[in-house]
Amino acid sequence: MNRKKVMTTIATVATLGLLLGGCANQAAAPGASSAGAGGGLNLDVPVLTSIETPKDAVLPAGDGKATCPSTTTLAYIGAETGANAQLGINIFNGIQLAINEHNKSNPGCQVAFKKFDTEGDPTKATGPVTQATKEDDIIGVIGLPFSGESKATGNIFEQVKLVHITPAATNPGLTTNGWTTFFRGLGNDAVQGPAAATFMTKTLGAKNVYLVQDDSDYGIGLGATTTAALGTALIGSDKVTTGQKDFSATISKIMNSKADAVFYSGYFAEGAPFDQQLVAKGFKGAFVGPDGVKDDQFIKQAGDASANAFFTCPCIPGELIPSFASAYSALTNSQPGTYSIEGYDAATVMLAGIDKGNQDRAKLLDWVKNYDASGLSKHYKWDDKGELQAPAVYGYRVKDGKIVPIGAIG
Amino acid sequence: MSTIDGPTPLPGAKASQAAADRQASGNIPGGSADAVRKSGWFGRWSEKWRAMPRQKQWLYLIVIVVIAYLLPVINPPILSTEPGNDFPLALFSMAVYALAAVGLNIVIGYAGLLDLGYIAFFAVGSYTAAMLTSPDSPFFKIPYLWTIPLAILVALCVGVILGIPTLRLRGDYLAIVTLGFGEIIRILATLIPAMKGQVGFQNVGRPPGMGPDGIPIFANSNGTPWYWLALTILIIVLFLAGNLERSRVGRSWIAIREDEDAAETMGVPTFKYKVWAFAMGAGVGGMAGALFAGQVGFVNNQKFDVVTSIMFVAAVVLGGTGNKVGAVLGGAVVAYIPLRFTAIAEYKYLIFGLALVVIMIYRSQGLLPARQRLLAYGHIAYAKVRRTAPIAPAPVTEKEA
Amino acid sequence: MLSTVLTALPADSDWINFDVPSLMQNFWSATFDGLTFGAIYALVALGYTLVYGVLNLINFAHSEVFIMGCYAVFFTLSFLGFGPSAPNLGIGAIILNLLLALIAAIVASALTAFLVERLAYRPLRKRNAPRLVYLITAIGASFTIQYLIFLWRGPLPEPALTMFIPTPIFEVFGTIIDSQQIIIVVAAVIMMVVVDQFIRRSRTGRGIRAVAQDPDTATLMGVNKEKIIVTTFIIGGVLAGAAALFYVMKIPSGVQYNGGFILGIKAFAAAVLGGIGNVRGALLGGLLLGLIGNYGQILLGSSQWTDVVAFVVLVLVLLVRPEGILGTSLGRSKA
Amino acid sequence: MGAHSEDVPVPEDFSAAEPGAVAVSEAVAEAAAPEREIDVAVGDALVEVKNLTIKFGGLVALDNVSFTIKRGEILGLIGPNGAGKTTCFNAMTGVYKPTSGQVMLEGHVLNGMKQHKITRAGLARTFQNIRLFGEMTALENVVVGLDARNKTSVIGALLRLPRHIREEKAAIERGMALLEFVGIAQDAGSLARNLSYGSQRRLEIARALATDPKLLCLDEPAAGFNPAEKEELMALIRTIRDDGYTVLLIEHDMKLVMGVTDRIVVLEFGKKIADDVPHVIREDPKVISAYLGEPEDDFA
Repeated sequence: MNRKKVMTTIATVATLGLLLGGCANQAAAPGASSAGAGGGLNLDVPVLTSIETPKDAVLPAGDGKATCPSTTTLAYIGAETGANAQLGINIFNGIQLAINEHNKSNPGCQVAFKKFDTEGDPTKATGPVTQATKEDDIIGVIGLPFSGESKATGNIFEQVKLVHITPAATNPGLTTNGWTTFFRGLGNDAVQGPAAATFMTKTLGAKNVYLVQDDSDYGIGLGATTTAALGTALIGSDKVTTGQKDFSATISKIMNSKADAVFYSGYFAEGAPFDQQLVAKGFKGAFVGPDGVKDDQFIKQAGDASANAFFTCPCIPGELIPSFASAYSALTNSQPGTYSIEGYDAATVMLAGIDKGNQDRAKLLDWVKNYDASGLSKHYKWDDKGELQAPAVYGYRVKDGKIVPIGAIG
Repeated sequence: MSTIDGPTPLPGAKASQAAADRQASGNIPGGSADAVRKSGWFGRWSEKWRAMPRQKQWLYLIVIVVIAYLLPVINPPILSTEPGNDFPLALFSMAVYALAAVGLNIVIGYAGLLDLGYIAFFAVGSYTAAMLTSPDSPFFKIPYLWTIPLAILVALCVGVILGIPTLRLRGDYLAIVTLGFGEIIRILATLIPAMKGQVGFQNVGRPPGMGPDGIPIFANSNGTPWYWLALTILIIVLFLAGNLERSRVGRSWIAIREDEDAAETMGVPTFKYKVWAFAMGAGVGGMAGALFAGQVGFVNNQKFDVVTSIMFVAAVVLGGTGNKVGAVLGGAVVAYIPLRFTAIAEYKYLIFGLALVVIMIYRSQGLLPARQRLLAYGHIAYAKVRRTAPIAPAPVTEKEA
Repeated sequence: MLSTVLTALPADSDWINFDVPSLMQNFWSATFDGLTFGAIYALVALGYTLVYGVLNLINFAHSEVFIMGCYAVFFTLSFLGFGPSAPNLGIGAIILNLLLALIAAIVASALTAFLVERLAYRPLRKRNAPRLVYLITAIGASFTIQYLIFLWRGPLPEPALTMFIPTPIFEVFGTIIDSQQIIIVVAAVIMMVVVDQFIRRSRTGRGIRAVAQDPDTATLMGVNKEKIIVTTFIIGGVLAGAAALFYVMKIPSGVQYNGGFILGIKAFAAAVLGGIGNVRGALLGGLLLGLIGNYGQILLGSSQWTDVVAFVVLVLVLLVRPEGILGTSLGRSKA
Repeated sequence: MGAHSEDVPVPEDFSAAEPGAVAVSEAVAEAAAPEREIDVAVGDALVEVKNLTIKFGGLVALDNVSFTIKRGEILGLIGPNGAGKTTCFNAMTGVYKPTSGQVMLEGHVLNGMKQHKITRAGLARTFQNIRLFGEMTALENVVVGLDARNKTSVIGALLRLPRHIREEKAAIERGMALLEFVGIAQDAGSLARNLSYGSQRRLEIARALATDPKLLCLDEPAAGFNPAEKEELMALIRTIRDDGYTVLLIEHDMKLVMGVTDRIVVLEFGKKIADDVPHVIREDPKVISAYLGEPEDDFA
């Protein structure tokens, strides 16, 4: 039996050798250099190195003279664990930073911060949200990050008139429920989809775009607005499942379709292995993903394949705001992630309200409703449905293993 | 090969060996010493219970039920899931899990059919409620409370439809096929546009009634009325399950679980009763699903995954396979642990996993291993036996072993 | 309910349609991809089948045995300097490194399998627990391992690392077959053949078959049942370790705390499809499941169909052949 | 392997009561199955086995076997190991499908019927390797058999409709009567798996009787019994017959078979080689040669 095992091992090694021999003779890895690889595509989009922050941006520190009861509490409700925990962590770190800065400079107003875990699961969200609404000290909430859970719980906030600003949920339908307590701190998918389409066809010069969407609320919604905006540039589409790891069938369809760009409407958990397998099969075009894909994790998990990736995001590159980036990394030992600054800004809006004496739910809700000032990332003024009036979409790309901004794209 | 190897009749050498063992252990077949040794303090407790006069049993039961109803009001400090989770809502979750576990107990505990796709029926119930009450659905609408019986009916039919082809399989083959069907139902919810995948249905209906503050009594944030509704349904279902248990139907199920071939030979239409077990379980699961959909107020395809399905099985076995009260306990515990330990959110599933292993190793029969009673008037007969046979050393009848 | 949904549907009822041209166009690439993934399923399926054979137990924790192998591959290769970029090494060095990773994976998986058996199953055997209880401890063990990894490594997958860039080897029917596909399929099949022969011919293999057939008699005939059970778990672990290497090779970002769960279920389905308890059945079932899933998703136009098609086929097969395709059990297979 | 008669306080009672057993048991059977028509037409054919052939693959397990079982008799089915006794038995009770041939009960063909329907048609059996429902009490085991004649529906049980209540009460009464009849009434409340070996065998008979069969098939009911217990069993079987049941007995123990049966069918290699009353069978050279080499000193 031992002899047999040894023989098999030898056979396996021999086979491996034979096959790897073939690969070593090949030229450099496909996708290792993104420039010009896509035949006619303009993949070498210049990188943005700094953005202008609004001069009059409101900061959490305020004037340092605020007073408030020590029970005043803001809460984050959203994923702390579960598959999409990273997004939640990015957000509540941003909030924590804002509250820390506020409390440090306002000895008379120490705002407490509470976190409730929903795992990002709509069915698990009612418990924590109800609990938060029952705690009278909580006068404002940042959350919930995902569209599904926001949809499931919006009416609970509405019942008790508790204001909440979502720093990440982008489904356009959320603001059509007649909720008066829901505010969205970023542009929705109806803005992002067309921006992404224009980016692909104009900036990148893609002629044939293949669209792949996942089965999430987010992916489907964004997929629809992008499809509509792409028009004839769309040559095919496919759907994948949350949690899927093997994309070979989808990839063979893409390869046969001769697409020069792929838009993936979903999250990085599937987007990263998808791009990695796509490039491993020899795809030379561009991979474009929305904010759900834009994450450092994407680069980690897609490896070198991520060199062909571009992102669109209604989020502002927080890392380009030096004061924010350094304070954030001092707090968390990591760079700001997607939606960190949105969390920070949303908290700032509420902290500013508290500082101005709006220290119960009704007043704070009123404050947010009538808010009209710039945050670190953008100008915050909501319409009567709770949508931002002037959202911006930024483009990003992967360069030297990092996600870097390439400027506003719509 | 049946999945549940009930203690088989003892043939040949094993029989005499077992008989010798029994002699060695004091020659009290199924005697009290035996039982206590096997089931620890729970066993002693359940023995005391059996020994109680019926009036006293009722008294205790009423006290327990009243306490159960008062739980959300009392909100006992250590038990409470707050501040991480609203306690009445947590209780509601526990009641729904308990209800599902009681339903699954009919399938697994009574009939011995390992169903790993029970979530499918839960999902069917949820979707029935959602699609007939949510404004997002293109169907005709009916009041929410009507969807509960309808959910039972629809789930029951789905149970029969799925049961007829699959119940010809035995044991672990049945397990994987039901697991597959559970997945298929979930994926179909994604694929069929009318079921709206992850987009789901918002504003699922609720029972009527407005509070003084203009907020509906059955608002999805108001756990207490939901919990009372679920608890009431749970108690009714327990009664009905008890009726089934102590009847021809229950006996047929247990006979199938113990030895399917022998049951068939004794004139039990095994296939028919297996389908019935499947359908009954499905009906209860569908009802649990409809309740769940009503409270959450939002139904999409995310919750109905394999993991939840396996949680239900865990609830049944944890509580004590075949014991409906055990299933209630198991279901409540399985729902409770992750909700209770949200403060240490990262550890909750680890605690859950370890608890399953440890409990199963040290209490293989589950938390409440009491045996089901299968005769409506059995106590009369057994009492007669006790009277007429005083020679036997305290024959402990109809008790667990 | 389905039919009510279907008939009551508004205009968008074309959710199911058969895209035959697409299947024709992608048939061969779907075949080769399906075989590649099917080979991985098969290796994992063997672990289920062997344990089922001797213990009649669905070892739900086998998916965690597999994922521990994946982590071992990841750590070994990271330690050896592999990263997101393709390694700048000669063939010999790459082979050596992959072999080291393979050994590490095999050790990690086998050790996990051993520990699961020792800590979760053996105490139950001593207590003569009913079989359902094994299933629940298996699930408990699975959860425990998953969340231990979760606490240790966090919720996210480990960064990808590239073992080598797959290169086209030859072309069949206009479809390129690359080195990765060949390595995985060939190595997996060789391993399965070795295991098959091992079970059929070696002394331990005979012991395994004897225990599978009749544990009591086997014990009477002098077979050490406990030892055989441990050996079986370890063999399953070894194969899962090998599968882990190939899986990470194919899906570099698949190393995640819960990454084994779904694959485990598919592998178990493969084992049942082929005939659980049957070694050759596991191979056949794995490859078939890979193929069916791939054909199905292309034919029906979205990968969301993969599992639906796979499970429907499984059910249909079981209805015709309740014991699976090669339905004889491990114990009864010919020597 | 001897049974432990000290586990079973019953046999003593039973043997003591033996002279009067018939008289008592008639009343007992009356209680057990009151609706039952006492068959008066003793002697006409109850079961006819016609040209029964069973093949497993290439192996012919049963080759063109025919015999009849007359109403009110105890028919012994004997033969050396592997002669096809149990195969024949299984074909009659619907476990195997015959390759060709028929089994008829009172003129109705049983072939192809589901097992539980065959039972309800009036053919009940016990198992050679006891197959009781281990987690049920003795009484519950018997009531499962009685349920073959009950008609409560699932809805009826769920809502405790009157019929359910009536049937439940009757079942308890009849079940206890049957347990008394086989002599294990004291153990009514014990789990079947905790019963002594002898009591388990008796319980099997009671459970089969509970289905109110026209023909009771006993598959080696005395296996593992000591001579005293065999005596008691023979008495019990006779009592059952005297009570108006027809009995088919597969048995290895020649003494028991010769002592209790009215007629014997002998199988060898799947073929019937003899069919006659016991004392003729005893002298039949074919039967003797079939059994040669088998150390059955009772027989020689």
